[in-house]
Amino acid sequence: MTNYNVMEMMITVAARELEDGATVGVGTGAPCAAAMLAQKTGSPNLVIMFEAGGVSPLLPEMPISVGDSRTFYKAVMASGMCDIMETCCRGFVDYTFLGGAQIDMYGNLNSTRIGPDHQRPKVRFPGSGGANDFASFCWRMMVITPQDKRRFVEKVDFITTPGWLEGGDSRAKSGLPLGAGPYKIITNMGVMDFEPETKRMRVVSINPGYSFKDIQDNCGFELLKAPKMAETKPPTDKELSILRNEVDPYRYIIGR
Amino acid sequence: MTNYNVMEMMITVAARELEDGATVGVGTGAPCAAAMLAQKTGSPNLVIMFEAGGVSPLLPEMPISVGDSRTFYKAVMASGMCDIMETCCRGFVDYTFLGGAQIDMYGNLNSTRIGPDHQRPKVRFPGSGGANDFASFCWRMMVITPQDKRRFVEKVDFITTPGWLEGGDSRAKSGLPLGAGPYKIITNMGVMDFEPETKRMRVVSINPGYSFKDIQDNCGFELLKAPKMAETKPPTDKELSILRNEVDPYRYIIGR
Amino acid sequence: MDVIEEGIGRLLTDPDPDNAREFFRKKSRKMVDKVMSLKDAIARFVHDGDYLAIGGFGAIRTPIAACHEIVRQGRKNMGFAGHTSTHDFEVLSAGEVFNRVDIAYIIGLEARGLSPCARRYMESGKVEITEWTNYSLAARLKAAAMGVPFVPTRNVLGTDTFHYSAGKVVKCPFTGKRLMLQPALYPDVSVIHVHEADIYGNSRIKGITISDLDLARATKRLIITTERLISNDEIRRDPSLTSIPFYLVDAVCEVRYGAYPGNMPYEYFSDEEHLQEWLKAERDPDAFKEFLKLNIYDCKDHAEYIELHGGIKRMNELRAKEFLIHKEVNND
Amino acid sequence: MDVIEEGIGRLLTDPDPDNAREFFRKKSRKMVDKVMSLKDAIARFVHDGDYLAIGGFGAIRTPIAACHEIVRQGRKNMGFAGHTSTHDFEVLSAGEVFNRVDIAYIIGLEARGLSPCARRYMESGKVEITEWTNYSLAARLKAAAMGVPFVPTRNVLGTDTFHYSAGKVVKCPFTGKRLMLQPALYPDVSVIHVHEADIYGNSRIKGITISDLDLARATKRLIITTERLISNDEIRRDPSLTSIPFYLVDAVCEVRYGAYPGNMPYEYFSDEEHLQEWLKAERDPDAFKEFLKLNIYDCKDHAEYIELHGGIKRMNELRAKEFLIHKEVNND
Repeated sequence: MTNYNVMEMMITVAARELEDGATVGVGTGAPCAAAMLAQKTGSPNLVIMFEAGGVSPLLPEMPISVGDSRTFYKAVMASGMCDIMETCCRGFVDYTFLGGAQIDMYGNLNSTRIGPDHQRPKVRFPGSGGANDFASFCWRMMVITPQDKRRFVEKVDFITTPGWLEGGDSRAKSGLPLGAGPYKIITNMGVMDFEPETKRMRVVSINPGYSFKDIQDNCGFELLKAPKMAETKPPTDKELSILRNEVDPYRYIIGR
Repeated sequence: MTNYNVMEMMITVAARELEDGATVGVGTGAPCAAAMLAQKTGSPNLVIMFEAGGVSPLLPEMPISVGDSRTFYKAVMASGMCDIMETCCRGFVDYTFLGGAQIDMYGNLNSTRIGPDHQRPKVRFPGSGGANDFASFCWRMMVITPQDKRRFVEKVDFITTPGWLEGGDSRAKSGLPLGAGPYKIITNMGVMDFEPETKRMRVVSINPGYSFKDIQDNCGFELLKAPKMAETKPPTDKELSILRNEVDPYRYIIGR
Repeated sequence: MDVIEEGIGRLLTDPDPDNAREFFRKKSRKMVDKVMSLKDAIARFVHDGDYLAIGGFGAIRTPIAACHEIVRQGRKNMGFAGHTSTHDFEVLSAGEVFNRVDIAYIIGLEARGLSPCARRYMESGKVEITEWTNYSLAARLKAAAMGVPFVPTRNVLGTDTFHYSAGKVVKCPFTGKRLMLQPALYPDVSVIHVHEADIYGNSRIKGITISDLDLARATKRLIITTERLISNDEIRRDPSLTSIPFYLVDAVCEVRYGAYPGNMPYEYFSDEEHLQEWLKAERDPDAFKEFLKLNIYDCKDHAEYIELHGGIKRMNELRAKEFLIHKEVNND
Repeated sequence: MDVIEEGIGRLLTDPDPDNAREFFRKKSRKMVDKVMSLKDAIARFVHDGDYLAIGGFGAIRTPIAACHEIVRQGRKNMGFAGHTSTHDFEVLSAGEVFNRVDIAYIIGLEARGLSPCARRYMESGKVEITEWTNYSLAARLKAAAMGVPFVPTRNVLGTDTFHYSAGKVVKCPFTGKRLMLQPALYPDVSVIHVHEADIYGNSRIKGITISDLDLARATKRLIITTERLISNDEIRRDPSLTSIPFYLVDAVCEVRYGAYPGNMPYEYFSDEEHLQEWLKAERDPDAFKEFLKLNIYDCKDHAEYIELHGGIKRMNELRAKEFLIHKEVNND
């Protein structure tokens, strides 16, 4: 725990979820770093897709926008938004990473507003962007986020992006594509997944230096425990070296 | 009537319908010749579109197919079928020319089959192709066809392509785009349009050398007469010269 | 969703996007070498009973080599998307490859006339048919490419084409207008002929794309035949030119003149004399058997067929015709 | 069509395809010279109260010059399509140009942070809002481009985004599945920035097209701003490269660096320092007024704005950054 920081830990944990030959729809920042790290470690055939149209670029550096030139630099295809989103909808995209101001126990995300009045919100956020679309279509949605009571809330002010909705089979009943949904929530303290029946969030892995209690204390709802909770493996020297020297040499994401 | 043939007459009559600045969806053969003649006479800004994707080519010769290389030779765009058909559906295309084995008094066309058994037809034809689509979407549908009792029938064996359906407001009620429909039927003997209320076919213009009776005798249903029936103006020397020397120098369409 | 009217035609494929998703979920996304012979590709990916779709526009950028190979390998009982299907339909009819067809345009070869062989087969009662239009089939592929069970359109309404289709009419909840719903068409397997592809299947098409971009996305398995292989570096040099990405593709076959005797835009024009030979030979069913033996069954591959019809010399003539070089060549 | 559920948001535009057809019927299809100054184009085609859409992706190939001109000319009470709208939204918010917005993504500038000005405006209660997602707005433009009143999609279902949208949920008559219907969005006027266009409006885009091909087809009036005019001969030399045909276009404006301070792929990278100046200036509303006076109201045109921020020298630096030439330039 001395030789890596929280962001490096989260990116590494996320990268390990991306097996070789998978497809992933990513945004800027940590998700993009995780995908790049995965490509340079165990998953050279990981296919990165950007919602604005870039497919499998040879990223020369971190993009600032999911549509900037870097997202289709030496790409195999520079396409458009409908093509990418519909590729997701057809079931071609395995993973996506999303975020939000709030998340609930079913993995529903809020990136729209705080406060009850929709036309005059207390705080207005950007809205869905492509988040609702990716979460609806991609098989496995993941979140990289700090563990924080104000983020992990009992009830989000606005469901911008679907998790397991009200749990159980409510997502399947909604009409969203079958079999897709939230998969892993990766925080600075641990990793959560969802109990298969109730679809409630549960801790599967705890980061070195933290306890289940730490995670629960920083969460606004009751967390379940997976039958077997592991200790999260910290980044290896090799992972750290690639992340620091090749993925994010200017430390835009992993910080200084 | 000595210095032009029937095909030259029909093509010239068709060409005159295409005003400058109009858009027309055409097939191979006479319609394409008519559009080319229009461009070289009064309508240099006529925009020709082919269903497979060619837009406004500088046609070097008659296409053999509505998708062959000629249909997008020095075109302004080489697009696709959905783009062209949806451009028609949005209301951008003014005219189209169609044909068929049978036509009825409402301009409905059959290019599917003869005989009552659909799964085992007496004669099977190609089917709609893009005809139903063009007739549904383009504002004014025209037909160039020989005047013949077996073609102009009381009831077509199969409505492949919509005319005014059962007449009156039946087309509007069907859900087809409002305001579009059959406009002119151009034959070797004359020109027909449709009575505005009943949508029944009526003779508006009779070719030199023919009478209303000739047309009626070669038609399997009762034709109406327009309030004023004109004599069709035969091709001028200029029109004939352009048609023969520039549009169809090898006389593929106009014959030898 | 209240259905006001529905066609009596049978829906020949499953429009359920979740079933398609389950298939696509398992399809490999690895960018690996997919180059193989056309023979192997057809053997591996085109099965008896499959629903087949063919790219291009009948005799334009159509994978005729693949159609020959399907006939040569004796595929039977297939479903088929007759989407402006002209010379491809003629070839596949000759092999009696399919027993059910979604029809938009079949039998005809546009200005060239009708195929006697295809017509006999379609009038035989051996083939189950459902009617559509060119745009309907294009829209059905688009719905599949979008991953939804249908898209609405405004054609077909009010006609017998609708009555014999498997479409449905509903009232639009926004406008009250009647709309035709075109059910998604996910073919089991498709073949598309392109100008250039890399070994992974990233493909470029020049000129009109017809319905091939949607077809590539709608189909469960996809064989690409290409005039020439190019490097992945060249693909990456200009990603704007790629219109079919590798993850859609199962096999890449380099087949020079793969659209012959059809027209390959920017490569070679159609061989109109040879297309007429087909139409003529079909008039007599016995003579046509001999014709098929010579042109398909006794040919090892497309290269042999090309040799039979003048080889490189003839291909160069068709190339000159395509580029309007030597006006006399155009004058046949 | 039985509606199971519907959003409570107001539909800000008319999805009726027959009304759109009547408009398009009257739109000129003549291939005539449409070149004019951006000032004239905005004056003629962008009116108070119109519903506006902007091409590109917020700060990528976005017609920022046109956004400035709209603010400079003081347009008000417009509707707006907030489809990954970032720097364009920031500029238009600064002018308080719109009073109703279809929201997919607004206020934010992706990794750069949130716009204080846009946020204040959106929290003021002055703007009526309806919620969507990026793909929803893309699909709504696609429906309009298809000339139909809606397309079905499988996103948005089950969320508050749906509840505050103007979409409807129906049951699919083919599969029984619940679907979201995205109503067609026909903007009154749109501006798209392209790499090359001829004087008639035939346009080429390099790199990702985002939603612009559908937007160009959906919008009633279309202003093209282009990095450079090219000849019609060059357009006709390779018609495969044209993605927006002339008949969609009302005005063609040559505006070099028209996407600045955004990124124009294959031309210049975004000016991240200047974009940060915007965000910083917005924190203090009074200081921001001065900033706007300097950067928009007192600038005659986009060329003056460019001069204010380093002119050709700065543009060359951004060009080097775009092409990854001189690594030190990238290191800021």
